[in-house]
Amino acid sequence: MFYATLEGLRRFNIPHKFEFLSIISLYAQWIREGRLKVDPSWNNEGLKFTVQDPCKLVRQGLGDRVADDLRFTIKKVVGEENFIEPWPNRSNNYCCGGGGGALQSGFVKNRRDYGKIKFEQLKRTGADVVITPCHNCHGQIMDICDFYKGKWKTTHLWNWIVKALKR
Amino acid sequence: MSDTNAKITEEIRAKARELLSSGEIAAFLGFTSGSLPMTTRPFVAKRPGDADKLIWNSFCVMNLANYLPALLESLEPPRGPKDPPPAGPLPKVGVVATGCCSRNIVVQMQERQVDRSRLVILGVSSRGMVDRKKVMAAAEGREPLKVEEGGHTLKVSGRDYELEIDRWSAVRDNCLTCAHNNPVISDYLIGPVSNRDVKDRFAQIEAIEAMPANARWKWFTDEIASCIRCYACRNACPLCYCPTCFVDDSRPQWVGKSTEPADTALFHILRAFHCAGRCTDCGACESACPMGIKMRLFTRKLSKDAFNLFGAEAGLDPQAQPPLATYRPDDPEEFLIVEEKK
Amino acid sequence: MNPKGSVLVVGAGIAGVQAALDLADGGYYVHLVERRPAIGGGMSQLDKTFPTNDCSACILSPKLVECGRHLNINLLTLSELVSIDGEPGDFRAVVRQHPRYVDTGKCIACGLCAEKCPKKVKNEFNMGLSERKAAYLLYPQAVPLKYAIDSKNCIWLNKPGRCGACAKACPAGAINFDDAPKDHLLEVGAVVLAPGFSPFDPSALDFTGYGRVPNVVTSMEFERLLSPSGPCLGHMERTSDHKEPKRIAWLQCVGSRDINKACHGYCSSVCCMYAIKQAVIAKEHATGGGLSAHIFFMDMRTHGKGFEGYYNRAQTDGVVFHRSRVHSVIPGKDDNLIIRYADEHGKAAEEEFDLVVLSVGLELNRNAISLMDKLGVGFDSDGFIVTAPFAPVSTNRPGVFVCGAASEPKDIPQSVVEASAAALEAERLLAEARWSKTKTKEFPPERDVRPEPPRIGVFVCHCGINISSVVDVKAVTEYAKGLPNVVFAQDNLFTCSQDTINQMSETIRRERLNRVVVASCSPRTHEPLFQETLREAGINKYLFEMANIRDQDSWVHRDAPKMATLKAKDLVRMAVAKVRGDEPLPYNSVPVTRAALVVGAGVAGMTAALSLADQGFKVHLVERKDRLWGHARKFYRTWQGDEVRPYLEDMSRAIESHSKIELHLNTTIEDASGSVGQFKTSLSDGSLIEHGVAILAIGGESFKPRQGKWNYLYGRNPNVHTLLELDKRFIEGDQDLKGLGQAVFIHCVGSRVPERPYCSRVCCTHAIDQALKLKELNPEMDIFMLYRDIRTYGKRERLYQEARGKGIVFVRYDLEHLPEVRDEGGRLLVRAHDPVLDRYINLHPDLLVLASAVVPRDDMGRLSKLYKCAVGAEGFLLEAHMKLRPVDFATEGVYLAGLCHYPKPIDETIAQAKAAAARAAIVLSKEAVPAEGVTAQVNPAKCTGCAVCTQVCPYSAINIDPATAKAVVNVGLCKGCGACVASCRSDAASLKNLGNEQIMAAIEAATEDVVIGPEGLV
Amino acid sequence: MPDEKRLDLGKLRTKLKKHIESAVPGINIDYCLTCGLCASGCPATDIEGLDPRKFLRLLVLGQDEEILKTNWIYACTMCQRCKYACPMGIDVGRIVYEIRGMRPKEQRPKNLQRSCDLQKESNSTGIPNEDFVWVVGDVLQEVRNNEPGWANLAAPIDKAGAMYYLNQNAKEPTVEPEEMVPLWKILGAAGIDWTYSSKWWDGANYCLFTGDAMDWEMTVRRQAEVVDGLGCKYYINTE
Amino acid sequence: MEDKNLQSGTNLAASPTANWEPRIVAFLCNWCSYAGADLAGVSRFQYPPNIRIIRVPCSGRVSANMILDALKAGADGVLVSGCHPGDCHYISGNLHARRRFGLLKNFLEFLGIEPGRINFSWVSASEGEQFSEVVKKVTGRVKALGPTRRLVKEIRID
Repeated sequence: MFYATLEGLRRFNIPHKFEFLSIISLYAQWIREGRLKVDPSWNNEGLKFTVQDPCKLVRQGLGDRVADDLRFTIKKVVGEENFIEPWPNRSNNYCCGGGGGALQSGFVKNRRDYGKIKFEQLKRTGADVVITPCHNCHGQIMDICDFYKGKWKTTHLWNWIVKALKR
Repeated sequence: MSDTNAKITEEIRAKARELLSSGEIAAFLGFTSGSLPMTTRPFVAKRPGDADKLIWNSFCVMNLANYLPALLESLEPPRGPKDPPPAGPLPKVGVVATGCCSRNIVVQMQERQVDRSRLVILGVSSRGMVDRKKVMAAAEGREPLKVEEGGHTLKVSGRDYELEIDRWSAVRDNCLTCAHNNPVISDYLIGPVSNRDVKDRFAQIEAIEAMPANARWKWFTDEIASCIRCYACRNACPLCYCPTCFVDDSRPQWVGKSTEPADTALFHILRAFHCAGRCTDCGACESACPMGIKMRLFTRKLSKDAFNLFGAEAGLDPQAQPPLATYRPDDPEEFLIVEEKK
Repeated sequence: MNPKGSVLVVGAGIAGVQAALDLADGGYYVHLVERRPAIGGGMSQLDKTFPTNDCSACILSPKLVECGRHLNINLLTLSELVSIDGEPGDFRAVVRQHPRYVDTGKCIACGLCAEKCPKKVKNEFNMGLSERKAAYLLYPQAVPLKYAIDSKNCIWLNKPGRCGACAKACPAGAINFDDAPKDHLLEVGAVVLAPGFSPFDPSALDFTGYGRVPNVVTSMEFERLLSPSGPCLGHMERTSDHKEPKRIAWLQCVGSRDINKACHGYCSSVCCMYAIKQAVIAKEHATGGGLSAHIFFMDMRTHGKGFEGYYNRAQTDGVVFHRSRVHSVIPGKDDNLIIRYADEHGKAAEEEFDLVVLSVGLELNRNAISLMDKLGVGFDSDGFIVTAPFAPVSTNRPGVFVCGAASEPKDIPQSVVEASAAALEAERLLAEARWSKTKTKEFPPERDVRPEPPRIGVFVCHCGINISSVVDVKAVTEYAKGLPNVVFAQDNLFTCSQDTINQMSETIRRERLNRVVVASCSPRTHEPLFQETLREAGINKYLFEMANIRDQDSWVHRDAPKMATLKAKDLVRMAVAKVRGDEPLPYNSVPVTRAALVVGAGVAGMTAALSLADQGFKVHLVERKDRLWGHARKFYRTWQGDEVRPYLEDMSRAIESHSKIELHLNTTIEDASGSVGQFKTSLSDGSLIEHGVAILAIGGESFKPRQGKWNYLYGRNPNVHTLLELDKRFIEGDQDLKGLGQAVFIHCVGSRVPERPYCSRVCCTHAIDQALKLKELNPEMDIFMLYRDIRTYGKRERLYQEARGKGIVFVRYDLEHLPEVRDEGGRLLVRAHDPVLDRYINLHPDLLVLASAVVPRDDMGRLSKLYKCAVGAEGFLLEAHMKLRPVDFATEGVYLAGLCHYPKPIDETIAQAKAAAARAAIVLSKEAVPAEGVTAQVNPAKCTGCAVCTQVCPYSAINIDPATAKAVVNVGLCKGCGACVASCRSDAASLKNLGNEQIMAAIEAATEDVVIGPEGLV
Repeated sequence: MPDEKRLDLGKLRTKLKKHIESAVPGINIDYCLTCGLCASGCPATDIEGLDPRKFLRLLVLGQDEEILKTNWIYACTMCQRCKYACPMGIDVGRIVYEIRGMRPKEQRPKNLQRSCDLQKESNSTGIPNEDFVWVVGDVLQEVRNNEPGWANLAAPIDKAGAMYYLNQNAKEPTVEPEEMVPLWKILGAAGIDWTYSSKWWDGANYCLFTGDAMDWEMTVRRQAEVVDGLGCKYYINTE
Repeated sequence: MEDKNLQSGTNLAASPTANWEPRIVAFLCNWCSYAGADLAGVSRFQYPPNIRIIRVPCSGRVSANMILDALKAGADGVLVSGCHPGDCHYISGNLHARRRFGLLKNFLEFLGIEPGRINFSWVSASEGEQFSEVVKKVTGRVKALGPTRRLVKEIRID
């Protein structure tokens, strides 16, 4: 969890010489720099994608800037026209209900009630794939997709980058 | 002379004589018999002795309120237009007043034409006055020489005929639909109180409203076609007291003098409109009209609308404001173009 | 130093315009500086205004036209203040006027430049929802009605030589590309700042969806969508697909009461009311199927006069009020919007709307911030100009005053009051220099035309091509020559231009004309201009009629030139027929007794008396009690924390020692008569006072809840006080308040209840200030406030936040869950209900304070009747116009201030008292006041004395003369409306120059050429 | 229906609120306007009968035991969406974190506390570090052999001096190791000089969610030491 | 002078309503409806050229005599327009007029005058387009009624 380390370093002012980054910012940076070449043409039959802005990364972490990097990367990977913006989004996004230890705390009914809104939100986009660049979101969104009989696949972002990778 | 009329006549005469002799009033305004059968004349008794000329029957069709302002003024000492009003109490006048007549006095009070403190009003509740023209019609044109009133009948006798007709069938149209038989203000009450309740007072009007527009126009133009512009209706009406009536005015000349149809129509429309919310439906205009024009229906329509739209009835409360001199925030607006389409 | 008799007013919104008019009418020359090409400010962008639902243009334009034409107001549009120095009474200001690139002397606002201009630009007047051209008129009824060229976007001005379409199209040759900025050095005695507000830009608040999601608009944008002069001509369409919205949501407090992302902790005071107004007006605009209007709020703040009634009516009209703020607006299907909200019991619900309006708050006008540094005027942490305690319109710099939204967000009536108050402060400073800088117009002696036969002159206008492009002006002129009594007829290119005006004056003298008809545009805008021309030509200005052959003929019958020409001939014939009957009318005026009567010596009365006396006017101050101070005697401190008593002491000392103030204590008003300029009032001490104006400052009382539902054991338990009783203990420094363990306040005691359906405006702030005072004495004290809506409007919100911060707990109640108060063995038990947790709570206060209502004094009706003024529905005095004339009565010469108008705190009472004084000074500063020329007259011969006319006259200007029992007109009061003439059956009453003969003549002329078929009456 | 249990606020005792106000300066709980904005925006509204507004209200009205007892603090994921738009900027999530921390360990949700305890030893799934190293090696080998073009794919561990340090969520090596491969390929394709660490490699941090400040601090401090130890210039937090 | 018939009102030859143009007399109150008419002009809302506007200070100034005189003089239609209730510059002018017009319209229609001959509306100073709509509506209705016959004084046969 991005926020855990970011806030931890700050709150307990832990001395460290490294700079703490998110892989999402780096994806975008490397694609911009051309170090990472991706080509969306694989997605010829127009598979539709949407994204989950993880609270710990976006709202509590790096904010709208990293959300834009996330979108930049996805569009480069799956094709701009195949990306559908979920609402609300970026720093104002709904929490998926998996974070904060919810997946581990065992209150399954509460967690799924919590996730109902996230399910409606993602269903509204009508996307075939929901990209969840966070483990908790991945677990939760996959669960509510099954529970509420959604039709999308829940994946990380790296699978698609690899798919679009040009060596 | 039916016995109720006789009793009322007697009481009126006694009261008039008593008021005149005590000097409380300087003159008493009532009715006396007319020269022709079924007619009466307004009559001013100045001396106690004259009281015996006063009569009361079913033919007192004129509205005495019409003569009050002139009578009151005639008793005042003469003064020029610029002179200050005379000091001290002015001579008072006694008057007989039925339901509609008393309401007209109230209208005159509202319009400051008459000072209530100078009136002694003898209230008589009317049993409905008889329409001479209806009796003549019943007599199929044969001239009636004598008409006697029974309890509920009229004995009409002419040179070679005699017939008895039901009194109620000859009562004037306005009295048939009168909702205020008893006087609204009076100092003394004479005769029995009447309590004729009347259903659908505006039936006549609703009948005409139901006719198609062209038929209504034909009814209106036919009705006033015979008008000879003699203005008897205006002169009999207590509401018409303007020094120069709009008909006689030349600067501005709203209406032409001739009997040209448009001028006559305009005369009747404007005369009726000027009575809107003030007319008590006393029928004096129709009784006075030599040509038998039913112009009462015009004022009746306006009274119906004034009542339905603004809840206003003429001459019931001296403090009330005439409907066209006031307003309510929620007055109806159906007449607007926009409103009409709803 | 001798002060200069001129004032600089910065900003020409409603506040600036009102201040300018009051100053100019009060004897001072005004330089009115406005940044935009036309005056009117924010109010000109409004469609309707609360609480009267007046159309904003209808009530604002007359003031703007008067301001634009005023002899003593120098209107400097497209201008800004560059620098200012000097001291009060003697300032030197430099004002830079930016180029308009249009010669205002020549421009006749025909609009051809805009029509031909190719460059389309976002129209900022319509909040960017529509487009305008680089050559543009700010809005259709702009004053001055002159076009301007927007140098940022004009093609020629950016690349000279290119385009220039407007210059080619302009018939009057008014375009001037070489126009350059001009600097004006103005010597003024005082400065009034009225820069106004800018609406809050919600783009930073992403959760509102503004600028990210379609169909989310700000309230100002929605106002334009509603307005008939707006982008969709009043058809209320939504921005994305121009469909008519069926479900609209208003979100309150966007950019106000928000110290998080919006950084505006204050309340903007007006958003609740304008949201309700927009909802009500939108419902009126909705065609078939109606409109569902929802307002999401946290406190419904309808604290002004007539506001609570407006709120209640909106509820019965079906506007839905949700007491829940909304987190986010998210897009739904086909451009609709989804709003999820939790009702007060925590149940979440989702609703779809097709339009969301953000009720954005108010900030100081962004352009004014640089202005403030130049003037050295301080502004507070919220960015508003700082005013001094007990001096609501004074800034920290002497001689510089402020009014309107620049000092605190406020509504239009309060801005208008402060504008007049600022005018008063300037007048008080420059009293000796009154009329020193103003100009007056001189007219030649008038020729008596009555004996002459009518010699009518007709001037037909081309108005460039605006008329002549449709109407055959030459033919109309030719036709006019043939009309009876017409001795001169001529057509002109621009009859209203300066040279043609002079030429007309010449013609009137040469041709010895005694009646004039001008066939051109609307008399509403140009009649005064031509009437002055007649006076300059030496004939009475009322011998004049106009034929409107532009706005009501050529402009509206473009594709029927033949019929339009025929109509023009008819209109000229009608005007000639009417002017033939015109007679010269006197320029009536009423002499003014230079003294004022002020009724009531509370804060309002004392302030008004001092404000007038300091300008040298004699003041009679009448007080029914035996001492001064009135209601304020019982007050401890203002919400800003300044103790009231010292202020009252200074003021009463000033009053008692003032040479111009004659104090009448223990005195009441017995009777009053007369009208503006010559009132006569008899007092209970036998004296008879003659005065020109009267200010009613009768004050109000605090409601004592002795019985009924609002009793709460008041009067039966010693620990139950009203606010003022607690203030008394503060004033006396009562120490055992310190020992209190718990205190409970109950708000809205007797206010906002069926028998008193208004909000007393002051009690929320007063109660919270007292709670803070108690916390000052003992920080450990528990304090609970039981409230219905906390209405700490404007900057008072800071107190509410401070109170919460100190742990004071606020618990809402409503009429269904009234608090219950019981006495359990001497100890108070208060049972309340917390709506958030939906649980009952028990409180055991040692002190229970009731925030009781402010009620009108019972003898208000009697006093107002004496001066023919009206009392409103709730028992307070009824002003002439709730929005734009808040201190005047309908009856001229009588003004009002203080609690008798409506409950208000001390600073607003002071402002209103100074405003009333400023309005009164307009009359007092003149020898005589002009009265209406076109008045009614009665022909005694035809009058029956039936008095119908007296019942329909709204100004009691026609009465029955007891001596002659005939109607007589009081020319001083008659406004010439003609109600008496229409109601008079006997044609006794007539209206000068608009009598029945003239109307008949006009009708005759209008139908003269109609041929009646032979069938005649069928 | 209002529950009959009447709150007696004769003496308002708000011990818990004062404690939180001292623990978190500037939290200004009292500023709450009960406007309901947080409740409208919070997915945890109307779960366990509470929502952010009611939660704050319980604090302000001193209902401390009810707060300490409610499981709503585990329905709220501390996502701070309420703070994001609250007019008074009140951080309900931060308060929930404090309340979670005040729960004795044994009363905390078993699984959550266990993940934190394991995290404090090595990683949140508890697999031994050697297994992690082994799994990485094994999966790497398999890819090199079977996937054309990825013969020289690298997944360095403990490579001192690498430019980027990459943490790794414990779930993948434990349950679905092949999910680690895509990121290796991406880093490889981009020619990034990176490394895992064999110690404290787990990116998850359940100690934050238990509300236990000391555990949270310890786990982050360990990671910082590892990254500095390897001398990496950047610490990449994985997806 | 152009051919009188073509240029003026009733065209005798053709059937009464073919290309006959009705003449409508309009009484507009100065503060609201006259201003609304001006705004219609400024905003270029076109409307039929049949009305002849007479400016009166207030709709309260319009008496029954004036409306009847217009009909008598040969106007095919009459329009009286004033401020919306509550907007009246003279406070109650339109409120008194409202009662007078209500009674008069009912009475004339009772007597057979065709509905649509006399028309009343409230138009405010900012309702330019509404004013043009009112004029179009009135002109259309009067045109449908055909030339005025009732109450017109037919002495002037030219």
